[in-house]
Amino acid sequence: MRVVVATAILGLAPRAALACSACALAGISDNAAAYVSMSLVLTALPLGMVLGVATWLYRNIRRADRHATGSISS
Amino acid sequence: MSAHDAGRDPGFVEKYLYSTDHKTIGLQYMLTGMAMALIGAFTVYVFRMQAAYPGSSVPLFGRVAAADYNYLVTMHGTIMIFWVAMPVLIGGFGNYLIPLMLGCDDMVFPRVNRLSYQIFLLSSVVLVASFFVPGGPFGGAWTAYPPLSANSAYSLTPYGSTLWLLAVALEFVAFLLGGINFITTTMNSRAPGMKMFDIPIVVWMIVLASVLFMGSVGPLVAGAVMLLLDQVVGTGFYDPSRGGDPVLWQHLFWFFGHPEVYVLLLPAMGIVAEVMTVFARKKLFAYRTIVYSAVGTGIISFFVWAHHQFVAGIDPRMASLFSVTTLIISIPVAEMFFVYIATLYGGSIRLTTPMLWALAFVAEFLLGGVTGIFLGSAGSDIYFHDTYFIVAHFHYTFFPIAFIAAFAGITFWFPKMFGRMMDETLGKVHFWGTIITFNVCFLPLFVTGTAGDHRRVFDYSGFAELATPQMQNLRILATWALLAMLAFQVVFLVNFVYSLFKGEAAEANPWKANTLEWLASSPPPHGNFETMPVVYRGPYEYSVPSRDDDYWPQYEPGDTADDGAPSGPRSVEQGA
Amino acid sequence: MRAATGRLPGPMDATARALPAPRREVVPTSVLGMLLLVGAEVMFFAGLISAFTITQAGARPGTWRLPSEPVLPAAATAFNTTALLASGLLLVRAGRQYRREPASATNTVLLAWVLGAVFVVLQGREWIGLLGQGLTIRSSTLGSFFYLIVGAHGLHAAGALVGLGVAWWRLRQGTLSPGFLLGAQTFWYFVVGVWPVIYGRVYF
Amino acid sequence: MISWLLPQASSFASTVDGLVLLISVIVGVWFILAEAVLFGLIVKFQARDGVRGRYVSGEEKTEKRWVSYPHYAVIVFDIIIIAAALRVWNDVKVVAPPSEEQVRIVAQQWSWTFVHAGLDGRLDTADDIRTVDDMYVRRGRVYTFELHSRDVVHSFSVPAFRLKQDAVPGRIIRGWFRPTLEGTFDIQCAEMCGLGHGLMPGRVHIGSPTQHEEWMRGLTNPGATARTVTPATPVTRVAANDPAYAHPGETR
Repeated sequence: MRVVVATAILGLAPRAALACSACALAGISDNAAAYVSMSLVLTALPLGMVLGVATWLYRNIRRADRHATGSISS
Repeated sequence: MSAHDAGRDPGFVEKYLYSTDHKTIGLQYMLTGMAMALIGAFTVYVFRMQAAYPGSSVPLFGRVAAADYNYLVTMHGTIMIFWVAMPVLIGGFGNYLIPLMLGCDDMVFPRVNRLSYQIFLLSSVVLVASFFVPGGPFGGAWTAYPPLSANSAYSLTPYGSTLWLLAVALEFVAFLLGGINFITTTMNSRAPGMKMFDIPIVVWMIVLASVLFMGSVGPLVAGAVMLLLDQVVGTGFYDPSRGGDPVLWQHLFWFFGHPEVYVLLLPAMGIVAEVMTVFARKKLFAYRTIVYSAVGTGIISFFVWAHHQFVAGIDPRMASLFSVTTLIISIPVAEMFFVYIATLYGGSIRLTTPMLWALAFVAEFLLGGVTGIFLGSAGSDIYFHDTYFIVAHFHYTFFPIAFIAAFAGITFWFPKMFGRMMDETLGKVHFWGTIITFNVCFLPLFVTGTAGDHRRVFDYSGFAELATPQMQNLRILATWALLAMLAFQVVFLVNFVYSLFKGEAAEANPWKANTLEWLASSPPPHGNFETMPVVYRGPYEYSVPSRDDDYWPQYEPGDTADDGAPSGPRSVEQGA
Repeated sequence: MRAATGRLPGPMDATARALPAPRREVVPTSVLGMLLLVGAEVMFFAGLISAFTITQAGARPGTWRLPSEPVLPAAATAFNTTALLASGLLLVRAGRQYRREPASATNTVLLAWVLGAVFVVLQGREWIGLLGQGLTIRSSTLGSFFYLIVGAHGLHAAGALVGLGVAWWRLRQGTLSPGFLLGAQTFWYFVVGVWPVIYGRVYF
Repeated sequence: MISWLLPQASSFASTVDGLVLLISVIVGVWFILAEAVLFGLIVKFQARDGVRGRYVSGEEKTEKRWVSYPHYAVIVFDIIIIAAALRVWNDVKVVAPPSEEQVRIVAQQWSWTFVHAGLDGRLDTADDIRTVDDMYVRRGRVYTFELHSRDVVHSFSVPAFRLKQDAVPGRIIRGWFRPTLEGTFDIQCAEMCGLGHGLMPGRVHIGSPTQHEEWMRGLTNPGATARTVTPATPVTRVAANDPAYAHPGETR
């Protein structure tokens, strides 16, 4: 319940954020938005790339394994 | 032995200094790391003496000035993380073990591998050189927050900070090249028959650590280049008066800095898994769960970095979010430790020196892990941030990682590396001496940290709350324990050198272990195996009921499980 | 049984160096190695771009670009960009030709190299012009970021051109290994692919 | 637990301490349990002649539950800790009570300058009182502070308040506290800020309403304001302590 309330406060009352350095200077809310969006990009990018390479590898490894067993049975 | 090398004896330089052999490179990494550890140990000796006896002359160093203290703590952190933990765990064990455990002759890019070590060596030289430049070495903490690190008018170390940054950047390049090799080799050079889930856990862990490293290091290198330009060219990337943003560096640094913790933790966990299964004569409990937990840890580790910045002036709403992700990462890590403890159940445990180290890793890291909860919770981090509580916390994680797990690995693979056994008595003296003094050293720091003792402080006399005799006694206790701990490392060095020349000769598989490196002779020749091994089963088939031996090497022909249809050990498991 | 004969002949076996170990290449080694390097490089540029975006958003009025400084020549650079993209497309074509008949790719690789070189040279000329107009690496935050990001990309392009040039030379000599070409291609695609992002972010 | 070692001098000190206590209890129990199981297993399953290890793969559901149940428990306790931690964070750093007094804190290498609002309660007026390294506050009032830095990153830390906030050059960072205990407490710089980092102590003096008023008046009169022009004490101490400071850049 407290989490819900806390989240609600955080979401609904951003102006109450006091120790928020990023909000303190005039016109700097762009800066906060840039921080958040760039954090998302930086976090998602490596995970996406790793996922891509991992999927590619996984497919090839499976194909290699299947190929290997197939050639034996033949 | 590859074709062009056959029948030719390489000279000393080619064999030891300019080799492309993964084993030589691994040992080079490990020995360089151990040499750097001596410098790291000397720095901690000096600044702990100053903390315990402020103002007195430290033997072998002299009086410690404020600038000395700052560079000593900075260098201690930098060296121990980047020049000891990284080369020993990743460069050393990674290079040495991966091709052997996969059953191939070498890395896929041997020359890139050699280049990796050469760059690493260069970075070490640059770092050591920074001790001798005018102004002294960099003293702005291993996190190097600008503007302090960006402007020599603030740091007063015009050359030291540049050399420090250069050394760190070079070091990253070295491990980047190494990581490419590790991952590619593991994917493309496995012995025939070795499927993804037949790979020993330690190889999995080093590969996952390399993936984490390569995914996170880019932004820090970008930030380091910007910082370097600020220092050398005079740009204003981090200078607020010229439109720069000092907090930016903190983001770029910790975006790498937190995954880095897991880059080091995972290989250590892998080493411990190998040692534990061998000396408990047990199959690793829930192999796949460990791999999946490690992957999960890696993924979540990209979402937690800002917990280092709760009080650094970031948006407090963002801090709440990172507090949640930080606590979530405790879930996969706790899972791994539960699995390790469960592995002991029903075992036949032999408390050899490597096993003692491996068990001590689990026991000690647990305390480091649970104290992390205090720091990941944003509410309590307000108080604990930058106190000795944090120092004690991360020494309870990093000391097990960089030293306890490394000692487990070195004592375990020493027979393979050098063909001789290490002395058990000296090993146990070293173990107990180190573990007891380690705890006596860092438990008091939890107390002083909780009482408000903040980090990197050269002299407490100005702080009425911290300059009390009780606090000073705790500091003195920690310092004496540290001195004793350092003294016990001499036992290890003596054991290492003695065993290298006079130890009992080791057979190929002295521990009766399953993985492929024990098939090669001790030490393995260039090219590793006389006949290339073929893999028939997973790496942890210990105490299989249907067999006389309580181990069943991966390379030993036998009931081969065909695809999909479990046979041999797997049918036993279903019957149980 | 299965395992003993389980070696999968990789596509590169014909020309790869003689390997005593039975290796199972599930993917071409050079491509995987290069992809991992490229992944780290992408993160490097992502770090630079994110630093650029954050600093631009946070800069107080007047500190980002000084009024005395020139506006970045986005239109002129569009031509350079086209040359680079065309070079990338040509290299795709070269790869296809190489798979059919190696020797037939020689001229396409050369053309791709020339277009890449045109890009690097034109970027260099652009720098000289901007420096003359007062935009230097120290003059403003924009200048610092411009020279850093575009310079870092230029260095990568120059390095990739060396690799591509070696590939072309070896192709002409008939000593090119498919692995080398694949590696050089992968890196060049990265250089080409990251540029539109930089161009879109930095120049506008 | 912290209160055994350090007084609770602000309104949120007990909140932070309560959170620390809660976490200590939860992780303490976990830690002791885990160590007990670990050592229990080590002792119980020592190698004995003729007794072989058991073959347990850990892949079966019935085996896995020995790991899964504690694991679910970890998740539950994580949620409890997260809820408590966010509540405290919210109270201290996100939402502030209405401001009653103001103070500006300026950090620099290596001293603190405090600009008190003075008798009129507003900053940037003629009766502002500037002090170096000593902050004077009144018990029971809600103070909002503005944190500035002149050069590098510093961190304003008052352990007795359980308050810590970095000062970042180029930014103004705001926060609040309400002193609840009279006395003098330490102010630390908790972020590495260069040569004199360890020599940057300040003090916060919390007085009763009458004491505080006396301070204010005493500091406002001409004799006392001279204090603002004395050089920051830590700098002189650093200079005395360290030859490198006197000649920056010179080889030691």
